[in-house]
Amino acid sequence: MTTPILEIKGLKKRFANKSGWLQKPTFVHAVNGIDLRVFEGETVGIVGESGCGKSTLGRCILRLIEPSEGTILFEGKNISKLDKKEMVRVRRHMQMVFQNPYDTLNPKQTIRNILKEPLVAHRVPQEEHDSLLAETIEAVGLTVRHLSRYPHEFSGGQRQRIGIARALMLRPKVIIADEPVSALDVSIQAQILNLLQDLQEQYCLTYLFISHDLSVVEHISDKVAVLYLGEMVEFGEKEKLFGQPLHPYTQALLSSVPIADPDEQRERITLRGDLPSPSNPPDGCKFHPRCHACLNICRTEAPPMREVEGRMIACHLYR
Amino acid sequence: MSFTGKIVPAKAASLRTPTFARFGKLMANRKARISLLFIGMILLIGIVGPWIAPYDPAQADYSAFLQEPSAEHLLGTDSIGRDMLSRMLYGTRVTLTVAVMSVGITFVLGTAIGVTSAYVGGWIDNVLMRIMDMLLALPGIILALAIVAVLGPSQTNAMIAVGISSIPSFSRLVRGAALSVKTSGYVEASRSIGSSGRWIILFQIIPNIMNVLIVYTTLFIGAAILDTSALGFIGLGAQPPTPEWGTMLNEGKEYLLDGWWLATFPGLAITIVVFLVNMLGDALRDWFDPKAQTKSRA
Amino acid sequence: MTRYVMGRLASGLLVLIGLSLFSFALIHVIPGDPVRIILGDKAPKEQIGEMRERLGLNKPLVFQYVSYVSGLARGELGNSIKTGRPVLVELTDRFPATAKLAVTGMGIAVLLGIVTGIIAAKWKDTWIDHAIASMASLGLSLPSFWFGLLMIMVFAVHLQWFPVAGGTGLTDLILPGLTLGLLASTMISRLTRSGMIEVLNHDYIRTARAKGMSEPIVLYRHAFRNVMIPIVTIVGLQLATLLGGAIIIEQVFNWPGIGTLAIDAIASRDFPLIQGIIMFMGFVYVTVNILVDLLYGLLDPRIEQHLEKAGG
Amino acid sequence: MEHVLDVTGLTTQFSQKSSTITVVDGVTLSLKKGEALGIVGESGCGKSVTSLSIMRLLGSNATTEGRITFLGRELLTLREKEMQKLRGKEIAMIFQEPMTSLNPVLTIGKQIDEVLNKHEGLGKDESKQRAIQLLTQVGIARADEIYHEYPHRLSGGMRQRVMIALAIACNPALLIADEPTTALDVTIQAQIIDVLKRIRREKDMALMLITHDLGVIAELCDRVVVMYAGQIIETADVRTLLRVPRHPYTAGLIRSTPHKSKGLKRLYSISGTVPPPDEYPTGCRFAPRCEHAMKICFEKMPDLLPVDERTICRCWLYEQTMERPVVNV
Amino acid sequence: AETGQAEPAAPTASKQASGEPKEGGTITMAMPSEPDTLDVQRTNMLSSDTIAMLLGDTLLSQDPDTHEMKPNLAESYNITEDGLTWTFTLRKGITFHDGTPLTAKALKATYERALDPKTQAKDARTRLQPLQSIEALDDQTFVMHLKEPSAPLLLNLSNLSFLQPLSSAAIQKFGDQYGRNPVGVGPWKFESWKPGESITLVRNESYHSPSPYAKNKGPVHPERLVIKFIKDNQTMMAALESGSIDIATYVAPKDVKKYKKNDTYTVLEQMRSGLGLFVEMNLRSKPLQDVQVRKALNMAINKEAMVKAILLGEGEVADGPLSPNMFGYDPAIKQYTYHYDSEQATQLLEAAGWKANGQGIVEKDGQPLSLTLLSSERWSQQSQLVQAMLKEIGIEVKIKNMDFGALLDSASKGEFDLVFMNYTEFDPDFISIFLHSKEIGGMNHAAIDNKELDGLLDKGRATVGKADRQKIYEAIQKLIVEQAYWIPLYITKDFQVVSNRVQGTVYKDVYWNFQDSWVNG
Ligand SMILES: Nc1ncnc2c1ncn2[C@@H]1O[C@H](COP(=O)(O)OP(=O)(O)OP(=O)(O)O)[C@@H](O)[C@H]1O
Ligand SMILES: Nc1ncnc2c1ncn2[C@@H]1O[C@H](COP(=O)(O)OP(=O)(O)OP(=O)(O)O)[C@@H](O)[C@H]1O
Ligand SMILES: [Mg+2]
Ligand SMILES: [Mg+2]
Repeated sequence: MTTPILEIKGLKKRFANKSGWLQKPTFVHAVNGIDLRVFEGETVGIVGESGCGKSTLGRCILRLIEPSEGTILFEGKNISKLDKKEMVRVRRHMQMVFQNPYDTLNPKQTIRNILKEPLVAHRVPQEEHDSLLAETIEAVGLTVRHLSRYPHEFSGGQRQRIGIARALMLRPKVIIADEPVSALDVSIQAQILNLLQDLQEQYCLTYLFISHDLSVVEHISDKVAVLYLGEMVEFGEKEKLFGQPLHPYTQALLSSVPIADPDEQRERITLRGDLPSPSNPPDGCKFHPRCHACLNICRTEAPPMREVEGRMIACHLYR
Repeated sequence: MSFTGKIVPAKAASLRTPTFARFGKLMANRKARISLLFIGMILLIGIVGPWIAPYDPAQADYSAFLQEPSAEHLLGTDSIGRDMLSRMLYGTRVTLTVAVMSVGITFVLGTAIGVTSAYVGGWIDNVLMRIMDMLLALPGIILALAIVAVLGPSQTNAMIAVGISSIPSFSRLVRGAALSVKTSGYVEASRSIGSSGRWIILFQIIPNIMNVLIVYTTLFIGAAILDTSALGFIGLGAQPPTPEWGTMLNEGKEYLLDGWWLATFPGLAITIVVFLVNMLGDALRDWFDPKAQTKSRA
Repeated sequence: MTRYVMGRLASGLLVLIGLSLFSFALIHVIPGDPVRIILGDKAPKEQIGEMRERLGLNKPLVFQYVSYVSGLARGELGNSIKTGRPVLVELTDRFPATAKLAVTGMGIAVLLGIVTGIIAAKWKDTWIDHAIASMASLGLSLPSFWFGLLMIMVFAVHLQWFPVAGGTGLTDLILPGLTLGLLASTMISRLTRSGMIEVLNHDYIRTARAKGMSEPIVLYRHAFRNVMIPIVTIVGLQLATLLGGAIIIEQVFNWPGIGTLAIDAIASRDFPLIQGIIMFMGFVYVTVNILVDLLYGLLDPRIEQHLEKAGG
Repeated sequence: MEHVLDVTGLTTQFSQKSSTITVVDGVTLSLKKGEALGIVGESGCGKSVTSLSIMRLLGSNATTEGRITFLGRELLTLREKEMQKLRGKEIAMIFQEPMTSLNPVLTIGKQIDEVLNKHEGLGKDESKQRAIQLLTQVGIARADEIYHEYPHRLSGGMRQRVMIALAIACNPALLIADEPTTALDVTIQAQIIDVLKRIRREKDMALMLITHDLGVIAELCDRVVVMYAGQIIETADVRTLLRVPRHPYTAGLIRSTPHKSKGLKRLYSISGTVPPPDEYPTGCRFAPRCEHAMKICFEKMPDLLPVDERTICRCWLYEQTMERPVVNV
Repeated sequence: AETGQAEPAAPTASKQASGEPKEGGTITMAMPSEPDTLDVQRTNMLSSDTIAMLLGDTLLSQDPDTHEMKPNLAESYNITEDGLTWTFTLRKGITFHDGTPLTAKALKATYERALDPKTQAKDARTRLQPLQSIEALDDQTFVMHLKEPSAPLLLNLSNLSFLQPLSSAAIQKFGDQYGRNPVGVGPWKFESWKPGESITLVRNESYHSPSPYAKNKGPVHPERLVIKFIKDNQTMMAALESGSIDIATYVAPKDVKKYKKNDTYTVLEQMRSGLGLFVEMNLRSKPLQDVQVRKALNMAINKEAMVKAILLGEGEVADGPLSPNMFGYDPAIKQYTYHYDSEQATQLLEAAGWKANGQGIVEKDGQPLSLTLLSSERWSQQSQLVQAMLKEIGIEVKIKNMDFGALLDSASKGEFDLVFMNYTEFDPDFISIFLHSKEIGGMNHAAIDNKELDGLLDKGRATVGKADRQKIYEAIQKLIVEQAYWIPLYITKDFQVVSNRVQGTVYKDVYWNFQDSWVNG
């Protein structure tokens, strides 16, 4: 088997919530022991409800925030202990696209300067800049004319294209896209999803695609990981996972999505209650208070990750 | 089918930079127009004052003490017979210089402290802010008094005192603004790219808090004029015979009962200038108001 | 909560320690010999040396600081050089006057500021808003001492409605209180206005209206309570400063408070008194700020969040 | 059946510093008793403004024209005092942002009591009882505890339930819900949809549901209005609309949801973006993005006309023929 | 005349003292500064001095007309031929406010306390320096043994409240707090002190020992005397006009004019003893070591103009180091002092090698003559005038303003060229503090080191005989003017404005006498 381009082992991130400097901090386990392997050219979707740690996972991989525990291997090399300088070199190959297209472009800079920033940061020779700029801006469906404008002159969809172009400037291998279409209208969302797929082919990209929208993830991903309260509950090939979800949470999640067809109504599994607070998670399986198939053991013991029917799953139902 | 979206014919397409574009809008603001016009006039007086002054502002006329405003001395004479109008005209330059220089001190140090504190964070932030807290605990005028007591009263020292004493509040405001920029998406994006801290401070943070800086600086100029004159009022500002308005007001307060014009003109002048500067600050604030910028749909 | 209070107290203490260092350093760089001021211009040389010895001014600085701080810890601020009385007594003698003035001034300011602020917000962009805004801007632009002098000239000298710099009685309080109140109200008025305008744009105001609530209820019950927090902050800050002595206004009105004491102390190089005043001002500031923080809790149920912000 | 709400030619404009923009342009719609009407459209097309116009909750820089008849009363000419009596009692509204729609400094109980007190004249104890009952009705466990809580202690889903409890407190004849589930997670969204469904069944009230999620519409609504750039472009019952969308925009919208493109490598996408209100083109406002655009589309605005007995549509494609167009979904 | 006074300092009284005195009422007066303490031995403030005199009394009194020392609290006194043993007999039946009797023992205790270093006595201690020992022979008889004869001390026993008898019982009782609970023998009893605001005195009902010049031999007529502290003179004037106070003290000359014309006020006017302002010239400063330059500076100042501008004519030009109303003043000084003559000043400068350069500044060896004038906020007008006047003879003056404490400090260290100074004093001996070489590093700021002068000053102090002493001080004045050590500028007058609500008030030196006062309405 080939080595995964990106491998995550036992990744944990704790946030200390401190309200005063004498106070004992409370900890939020935003990411709590996640293992993940991503192979070159794949699109791995990460889904889960708000606050389950999707963004934290993405940021930890790029070490925009320092993980508390665990290792991250990029092309087989451990990058979780690299110093700042070396990390900068790694970032050349891993880039990020953010959710909010209105907030991620500096309003005071022209598009040209925004797109040039990665080139400057990574000391790409000056003479290559223009050709790179032109090629990339056109690849995302804009033209060189747009380079001299400012972000506020663009619509949300166009800004997201610029954000994607920025991530592409260094021709990275991996792109971590944190909810890149969530802020967009349906018709624009479709444009961006198509663009991402085209670019993947063109530049041979590997995507880590974070979203809370199941249908979007289903559309774009090869593999899907479902997170719940900082832990992975199910991970597998898209077809299998969507076709026959095994984990009760995945099942509930899938059945909750409203379908735009009055005749295609299904039996819905409505979950009880709200997502528990991540600073005070329940014992045992974290999902058990809301689970419709809860066993006694679930209350006390956290289920380990197992391989079941060609996918990874953490649930006592499948022993 | 290509994924090319039709480019929205951007409204602002004809405008080269947003700053230019919005300068027009600034001038559309009545407050801005009025305040800029009058401030311009006052600056002009500050520049040409010495040439249009009818008398030497330091020249005492032993035969014309404490004369009411008259045709000869439009604003009267002071207690040792100096022409008030001339002193007021010269004073414009002095007062404005003192105010602008002291705010300059505040601006440079306050911005440095505020931005560093916000961007670096951690214990440096903690230490800097505790020091600012400590200085904030003293009324600015006491701080200024203390500084003047150490350095001795003079125009320069008043300037330094006023400048330093407003650093704590200025740097806190700057820090607040810088913090909100620091958590913005584009700073995170910049970090994700691998840009250096210096780059981020210079090209991401500073340009985006510039509007806040400009507004605060303007408002602090108003406050600086008041503070300087307050120092002058308790005799610790610019020293006679320098015709600084606060110092003149201080001299004038000795003659409140029988030389009303001595305190009235400097008092009025200070009020008017501060009023105009604050008005400009307000107008700038309106102009920079984030709501006036592209609506963010976070 | 108690932890939070402890934290605030600790950081308050830090500020005070910082201030003690600051004030100590300060008086040692201020030029001027206190001994000469104590003994006056008639004192011969030997007496000066003798006095200096007695005040411990010959000892090394570190020694002086340590003895100063250990005194502080025991609640001793030393004796005023000028009057020979304990600094603490000097302060407690003057504090009532300062407190009276500060509370009166802030009372007037809060009342006036909030009422005009709400009116201006309610009738935003009408002539009444503009009128209030102009008054407020004018108030912010007036040199406070000049304004005080004008008040004296008009109301005490010409109209003779109020006494001038008489004492600290009720009638004596009116002019300085009014001056202070009018000046301080401008800030509160502006803050109330902008706060109200902002809050009135909030979603929950729309909810209240959608529930069919009448306009006064929307304004007072739903909007104003939410504006209280920034107002309390600014009022607290101003009060803290004023309780430490409204220096300029006290000076103008010859008000026997901490402010005039401070100026006298600096002018007469009364070092222990200067230190005492600085410590006192810091103490008042820290205390009022902690109280204000606690007040947030009453005003805003989201206390945890606010405390976090304030403590951070 | 009796009409609860009749809106005719509703036009809303905002006056800005130098210009006025027309954000809602001649919207006509009606709601029968007990009916659920969905309004869909992309961001900025005027959905919220339409609903706020009906409630007369827009700021002073808005002018509203047209007729809004609610249970026989003409809302636009009603005095403000009368309108206040109506709001919350006969027309209630839920907003998109549950996190910010409740007053942070008042307890949940207080905020519900207020309505009951104002419209039903209930005293303290009675209203408390009713409030707890209402909270239980919308599926809040431990309602008597929640009654004393402040909003910040509640999750988004809980808050939205409270908002619903508030809205149905006086058994309104019409409930307007402006994107009630958009800000919520899918699992919570499903819960809220269930509550809304149940409430509607129990109270028999008319529902006007604004959303951009066709799935939610399909679950909750009987009829749908599609808006584009301030105008209604298509109206039909929900099944017809989702099955046989007539307007190219509606069809595009449906086709571009990933669900509909299941199995396809590429999604269908409508090119371009919605123009802002001050740049609406002359002619059909969708024409610049339309695959089927003809010359006339750029010149003249089509009318909103019936295409068949079930669908009303604003499109030149149907001007001559009443035939079914060939628009595949 | 033995006193040599050009203008006798007769007490001035409210001129309209007509009608019958009324009992009761409150007099409210304002003073510009608040006493530090009313323990007379631990203060040197003028305000303390003034108030303390209302609470107590002196051993001797000086006849306002003849300047003769007369008994007061002392029934009689005797000084031995060698001037070293002074014997006083106290009046009988005088008691302190706390009821304890005034005895020789009490007086002995009072002076011993002042001399005890632990007391940290200030001015009182300085004044009592000539004392060797004190003896109480019996209840009424009291002997002072002196180290050397001292003329100033005798005068001080008559004109300084700091040397008044104090109640030992009260000092014991109040300890450190005595300064806030003073007890004396005077016509007024201390009642209360509101810090920063006022001090209130009530009349001493058992008072029966006024000075022989008073008509009223019993307790004072008014019930109460309130002394308020108002620093700012404009505020004080406003308070007077609004009726908040009856008496405004130390009214500035510029303000006094209109009250002189106003019938509802009485202005009490008195020339101050000592110099209102003079300039010391630092002999450490090279150019000023040249007496010609010092003379030139003396001639460059137009003192008349200064009196006119600053005092609005309400003061006198000073010719020498002593004011005309002081003992020892030499009337002949008018002849030999320097008069304003800028031409001669310029010539003197030229003679000394200072020639005007292009910018109108004089220079020598390429060095322009630029002097730093140490001044204080209160002399801002004066300093600007001096600056302007010296500019006319080509001397550039840089004003360095500091507050008075800092000014004294810098002056002692000699960090100046010119410094403003003033003094208020009755005995001419005082000037030795500025001039005697042993005070270099102290108040002899200018570092004047002149053996002849030192000798004269020492002799002046020890000489008790009036005529001899007068000669010595005439010689001193001559020497100082010759050497042009100082630029005497002017002598001030003190003005007190009294509202006619208060009648019969007397003010002399720095003391108020309300013995014959009463409050109208
Ligand atoms: N900087 C931080 N400090 C403290 N807690 C944090 C921080 N960032 C995230 N968290 C907490 O960590 C948890 C996971 O957050 P994260 O942003 O990763 O969730 P998410 O899955 O991306 O949610 P969403 O869908 O809302 O973006 C949340 O409970 C959040 O409150
Ligand atoms: N108070 C206002 N002043 C000026 N323009 C406004 C105002 N409120 C809304 N608009 C404009 O009216 C248009 C329609 O807004 P509306 O809120 O109705 O859109 P929407 O369909 O509800 O969109 P979304 O899905 O984003 O909620 C937008 O272009 C918006 O900018
Ligand atoms: Mg996220
Ligand atoms: Mg909306």
